[in-house]
Amino acid sequence: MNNVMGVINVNGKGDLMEALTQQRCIASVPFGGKYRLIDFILSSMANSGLQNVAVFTREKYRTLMDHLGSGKDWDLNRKKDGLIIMPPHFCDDRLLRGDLSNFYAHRDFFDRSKQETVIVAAGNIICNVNFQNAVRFHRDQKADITVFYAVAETGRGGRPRRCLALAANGRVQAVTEGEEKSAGGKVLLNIFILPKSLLIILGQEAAAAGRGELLAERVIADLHRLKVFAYPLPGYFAVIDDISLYYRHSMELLRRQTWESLFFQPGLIHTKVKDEPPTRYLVGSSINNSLIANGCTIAGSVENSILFRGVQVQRGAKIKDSIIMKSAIGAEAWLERVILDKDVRVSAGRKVTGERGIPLVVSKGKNL
Amino acid sequence: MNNVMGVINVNGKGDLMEALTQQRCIASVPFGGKYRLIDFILSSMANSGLQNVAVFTREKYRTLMDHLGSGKDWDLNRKKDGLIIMPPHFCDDRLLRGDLSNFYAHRDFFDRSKQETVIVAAGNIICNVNFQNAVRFHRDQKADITVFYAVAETGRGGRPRRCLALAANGRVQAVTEGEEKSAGGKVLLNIFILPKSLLIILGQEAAAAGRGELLAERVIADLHRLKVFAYPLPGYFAVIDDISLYYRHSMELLRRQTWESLFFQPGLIHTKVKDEPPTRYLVGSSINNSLIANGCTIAGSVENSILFRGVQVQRGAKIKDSIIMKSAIGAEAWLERVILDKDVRVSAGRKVTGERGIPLVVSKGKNL
Amino acid sequence: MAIVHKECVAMLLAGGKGSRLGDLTRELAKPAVSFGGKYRIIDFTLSNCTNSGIYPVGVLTQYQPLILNTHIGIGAPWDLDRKDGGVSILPPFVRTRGGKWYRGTADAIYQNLFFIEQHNPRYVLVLSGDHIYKMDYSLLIRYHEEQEADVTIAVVPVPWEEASRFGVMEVAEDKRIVDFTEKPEQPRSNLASMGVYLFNWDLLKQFLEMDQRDPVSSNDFGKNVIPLMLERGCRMFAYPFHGYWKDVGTVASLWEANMELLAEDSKLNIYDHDWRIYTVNPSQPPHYLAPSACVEHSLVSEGCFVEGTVRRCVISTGVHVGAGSVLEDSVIMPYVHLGKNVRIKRAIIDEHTIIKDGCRIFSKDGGDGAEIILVEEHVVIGKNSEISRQGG
Amino acid sequence: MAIVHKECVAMLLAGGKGSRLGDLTRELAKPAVSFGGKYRIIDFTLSNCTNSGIYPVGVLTQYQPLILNTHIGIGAPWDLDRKDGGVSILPPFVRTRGGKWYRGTADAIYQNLFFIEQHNPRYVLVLSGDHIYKMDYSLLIRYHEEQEADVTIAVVPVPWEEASRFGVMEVAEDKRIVDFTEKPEQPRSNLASMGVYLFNWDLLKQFLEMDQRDPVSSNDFGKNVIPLMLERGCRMFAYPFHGYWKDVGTVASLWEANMELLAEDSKLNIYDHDWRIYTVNPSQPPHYLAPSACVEHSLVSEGCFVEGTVRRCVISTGVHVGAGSVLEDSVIMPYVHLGKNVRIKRAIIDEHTIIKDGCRIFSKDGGDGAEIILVEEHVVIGKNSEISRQGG
Repeated sequence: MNNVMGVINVNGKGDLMEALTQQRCIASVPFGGKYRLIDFILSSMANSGLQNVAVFTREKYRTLMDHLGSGKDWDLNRKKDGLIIMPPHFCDDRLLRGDLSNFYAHRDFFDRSKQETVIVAAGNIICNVNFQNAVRFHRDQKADITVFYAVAETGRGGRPRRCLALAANGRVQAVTEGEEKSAGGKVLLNIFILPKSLLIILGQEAAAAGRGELLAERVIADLHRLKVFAYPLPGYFAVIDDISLYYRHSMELLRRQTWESLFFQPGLIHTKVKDEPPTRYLVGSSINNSLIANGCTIAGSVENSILFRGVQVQRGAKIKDSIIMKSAIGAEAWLERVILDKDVRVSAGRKVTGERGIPLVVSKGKNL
Repeated sequence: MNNVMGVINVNGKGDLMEALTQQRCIASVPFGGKYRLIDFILSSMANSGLQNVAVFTREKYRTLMDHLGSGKDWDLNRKKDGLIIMPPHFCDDRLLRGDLSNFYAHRDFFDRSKQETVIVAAGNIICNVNFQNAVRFHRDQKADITVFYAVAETGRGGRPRRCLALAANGRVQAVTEGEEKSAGGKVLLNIFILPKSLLIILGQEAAAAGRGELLAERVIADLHRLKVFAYPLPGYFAVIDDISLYYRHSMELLRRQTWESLFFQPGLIHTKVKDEPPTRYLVGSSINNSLIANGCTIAGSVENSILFRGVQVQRGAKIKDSIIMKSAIGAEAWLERVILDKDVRVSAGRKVTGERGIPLVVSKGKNL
Repeated sequence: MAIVHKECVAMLLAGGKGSRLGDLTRELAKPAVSFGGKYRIIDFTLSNCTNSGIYPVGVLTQYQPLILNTHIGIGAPWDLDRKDGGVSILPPFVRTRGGKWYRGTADAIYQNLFFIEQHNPRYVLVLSGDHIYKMDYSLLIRYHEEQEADVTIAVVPVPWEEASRFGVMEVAEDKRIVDFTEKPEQPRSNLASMGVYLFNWDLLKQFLEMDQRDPVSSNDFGKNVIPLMLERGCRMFAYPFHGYWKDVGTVASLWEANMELLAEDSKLNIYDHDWRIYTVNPSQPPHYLAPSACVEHSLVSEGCFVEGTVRRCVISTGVHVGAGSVLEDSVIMPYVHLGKNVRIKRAIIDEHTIIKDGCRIFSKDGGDGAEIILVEEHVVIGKNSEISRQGG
Repeated sequence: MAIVHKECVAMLLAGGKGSRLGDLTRELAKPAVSFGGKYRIIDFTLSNCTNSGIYPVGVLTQYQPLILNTHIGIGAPWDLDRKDGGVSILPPFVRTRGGKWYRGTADAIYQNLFFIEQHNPRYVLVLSGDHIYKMDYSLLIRYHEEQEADVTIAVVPVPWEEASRFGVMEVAEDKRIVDFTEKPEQPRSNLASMGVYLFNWDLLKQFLEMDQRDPVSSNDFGKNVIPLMLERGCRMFAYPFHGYWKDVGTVASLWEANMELLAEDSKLNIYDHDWRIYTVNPSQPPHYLAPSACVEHSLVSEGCFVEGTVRRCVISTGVHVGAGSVLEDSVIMPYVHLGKNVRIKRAIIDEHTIIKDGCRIFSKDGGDGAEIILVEEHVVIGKNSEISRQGG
């Protein structure tokens, strides 16, 4: 994989994430008890042996910079290549509209990089993939572009997605708007393999035409000009676009098979190191079907929930069907179907519940 | 110095630096053969024992991010605190106009930091200072703000500067526009020591009034409301605002006493590590009164010049009174009073000269 | 928060075999033994150094050092990866006239004179990597300066019946040390040395050289150097320490120290954000407690998967507890895999061991005084085995 | 550019005393000796590893390892600070049944079996930290695979008169090794072993165990293990290397290797950006050549201040050359301070030495065959001293 580089594209569509993206871009939204969304695709790239990964950002990326640091936690603090964050060159709306022209604006970076193949991926995809087989497929097929797709599970809940029609050899014949819930549908994901030279040409075209265009749109429009092949994303996947998907896919982590595969196979998911001690369960605590990170102290009861690092749950408090980031929950409080962002304080005896299927989101630093 | 943090303020006034700030902010302009301007103030802070330094940037800061990395080269890759780069929150012109409101926009960072005193400095000051005595002076005087000044040398060449009138105890009584060349004039520098709480209050006032205001302006306006003291900057100093000052102060590095003090005393100036071998002088080379970094190969003659890392000088080429960043100079070429940015190629036999006192600046990547 | 004392070099003795820990230290040195769900014993001393602002730290290794070397690296987890020398591993080495192993604690320091000299410090702080405690060494240094001492030894009161296991001091009203006896049969004081010594470097150097010239010396601080200094009239003071301190030198005390973390008001607070205990963090996900899990009064670290019942246990990183298993009053070291219907009571199960379905591990008498059973690392205990021992 | 071979573990032998280097290695191991103005000898081998994509690297130390330990750290300068183990320093250590120093090169590897085992590699690459060369080990591995070899030894042709200093091989047409003799009195080939061995790990392990059981073996690769493998019919191939390779085992050859860097068409190109030589970079400014300076046909590193004349010299980091001084055909090691009117010809001046005004250091006969004079490190040579020696 020495000849492959990675590009993670963090676009600004975080508005549907409500309070969670008030202060941060979507790629740095906390997920899964200790991670941020970007950790999954970044760890996949690093574990696949990519040694040159660029993260293209638009705005609200200070938490992302802080999270990624020198790339050390992903073993990407390399002297040659490594992890690099690409903020926008200037405050220019035209550049920001499409990713292609943004890549083109940073063409000096691509020129400097020695790798000839690029994996371009969005920053909000939850997966754990080794890209080696896909790159081999891409080369064997002599494809111009290889796109990834995921096979929708039955009854996974609906949302219109782009679906692929494939020829027997895997070449993409058509892209249609489909329903994710139609089982077996091949859902197009924002992960692409293509030659660096092609990426630059597409970027140049977009920039020359003044088009604020996305790579995905270009691929769909060029299905007949380019040889586009499709490769199935192995293992668990989720795309986090809005708060209800965020909640649903978080809850899926509480299935044993999701936990065992997503976090361990084919590689470990890395994240920024915090130095939290193990979680302490006090006398009288009661927990089941939950995912609990280090650094919590729990005296109450927790059910079907995810607790991030450093949550305090006082005696008698009850937490159910909720996602709690580093917060303090007072005695006898009752939380059901809520998402608490960091540094929330819930006073003793307080009861907060969301609607069925629609969690209540409490923004960072609030006192309830 | 555990209770002191540093703020380096990189403002966008780089337009007077011509080609050198086309692609980079002023703080990342190369200087002194292997450094960038920011290295001097940043090394001074790190060598003084500051462990928490924030660099506030506005635009064109990708080279700066690349240069600073994790802060490792300044021993500032710390788990607690360390070096942090603060890009602008949003593309908002109002915020960008003054530094005070920009600091205020990042008040969460100041709140999180445990230090109570801040040293705020501009990113374009060449100096090598240990701040410990100044902080002691600031505390002993119970000053609200301590500003730094430098005593102008006789005949150092003119440019209007703000000059201070001081009481016997060092308190600032008035600030006037003066001439730097009037020897003994106390020139106000953009380096301030003040309590963090005061910085936040001044920021809040500026933000509330919608003023795009600079800290320096506020200090001058508030001389009677606040106890402002002044402290002399020890050792060599230079403020690089435009290309002629850049050239003049570069040439000052060729004085033995400047070289011996600026780079070594009181601490070493750190910069991003490059892995260049020692410079090789071939048979027939002739060099005098020059500052030469590692990684050069020199067969020609060099006089009164500064060569950055990786310059190639072919046989018969002559370089005089010039500053050459990583470039290749062809055989028998003749350069006099020029500044070459990186990756310039000068073809064999080419003659390029600037006017007396006004160097010719050649921008990055050009072929001559 | 501490002042940066660059004038002080810390020398951390981490060469101990810890033979009383039995199988726990067959493959690693005592300071490398796992503790508290995710730490190694030496993490406490290293974290004390960084939290006190003390560096450089020289770590003296000798016995099975690979795990320790890999663990410490250049000290990044403890923020000790400093440009001007944060942490240095100091193994024994060969010089022109041949190689010498470290004979005693004082000899280990003596053989690294040149390491200390290159930092030219005012003080040398000698530490041991074998103890669990949180201590701000910068306060010790301030005390030492106030007393104008030549040597300051940190002391802690221990139960009288245990005093004979330690170096014991008699002190005057002003805390000046009057007498020091290493492991006395009839202790005349219960003030035990914590193995934390602060020396004025120029003085220590003279005494180390004197000690080397003595052919019958065993080159040990407690047995030789400290008594010699006392005899020669050095100003030696005791620094009383009142926090939690534990010498985890036996299986029982290691178990006990782990259990002491479980209390809500544990004397050893590892949750203090102003005095963090640092260690190498593995990339493990949050732990998962299944619907059938029951966890109470326990510590559980990341990467664990629990379907069974856990009471009063320390469950370290990456442990798997199968359905129907019941663990009580035990310490499960990292990456242990417990199958279904396993019962464990009052035991330490060491790293990477696999215990298959239906095994039972417990002391025969079962009571609170029962001996702690130790199952060694990297072994596989077959289905339905029983490991038990008559209680002590 | 190389492929990442995680299936290969490199073991770098860096324990050598290098006694033929005399005073240069009194305080440090031979691989730590300065070279080329800013490097240490071991930098070349470590840079080869990272440039070939080979890690983990185990560095076996024994003799005066502190400088080497500090220099290598966790390998960051060579980009070998990898999460899954980039570089590990492996000193001799004490185990349950006592401590053992490394007896020979093979014994050093044998004592670290468990380190290699934990990476479970297909190949083990044994390297020496004593040589100056640039080599892509990934090509060696590819050659080894193509030949379906058990063992591949890199070889270089040496002048016949020097062959008896090396391990010498006779090879068949297909490069299969027919005979190997360590330091033969009457060499029958001039193909010398470069000290670069690639072994299939499972095979090497067997032979190391066999070698340990032999009570008369000196546990050395060249003397014992390689001949034994040959005897037992292993498929052993020579890998001919055609680049620059130098064993800098003597003062004369160390001087020579430095001088060979000066030529415009030097065979050892340290300016190749695709094969950089990495080292620890000190924070020194560009060097300053004063108006009175005259520098020609020389290498000058950062932090130097030159007022005098320098011809055919390697001037290392931080050297000061006073006015009126003339240096010719010499190697000046880091941080040497030369006063005014000093004359030096055909000498090596070791680190941190101070040579005061008016000193003269030269060989009596002065000619090109004159012996190289070595002035040791950290000494002060008083004003107007003369150090000379009758030429050889």
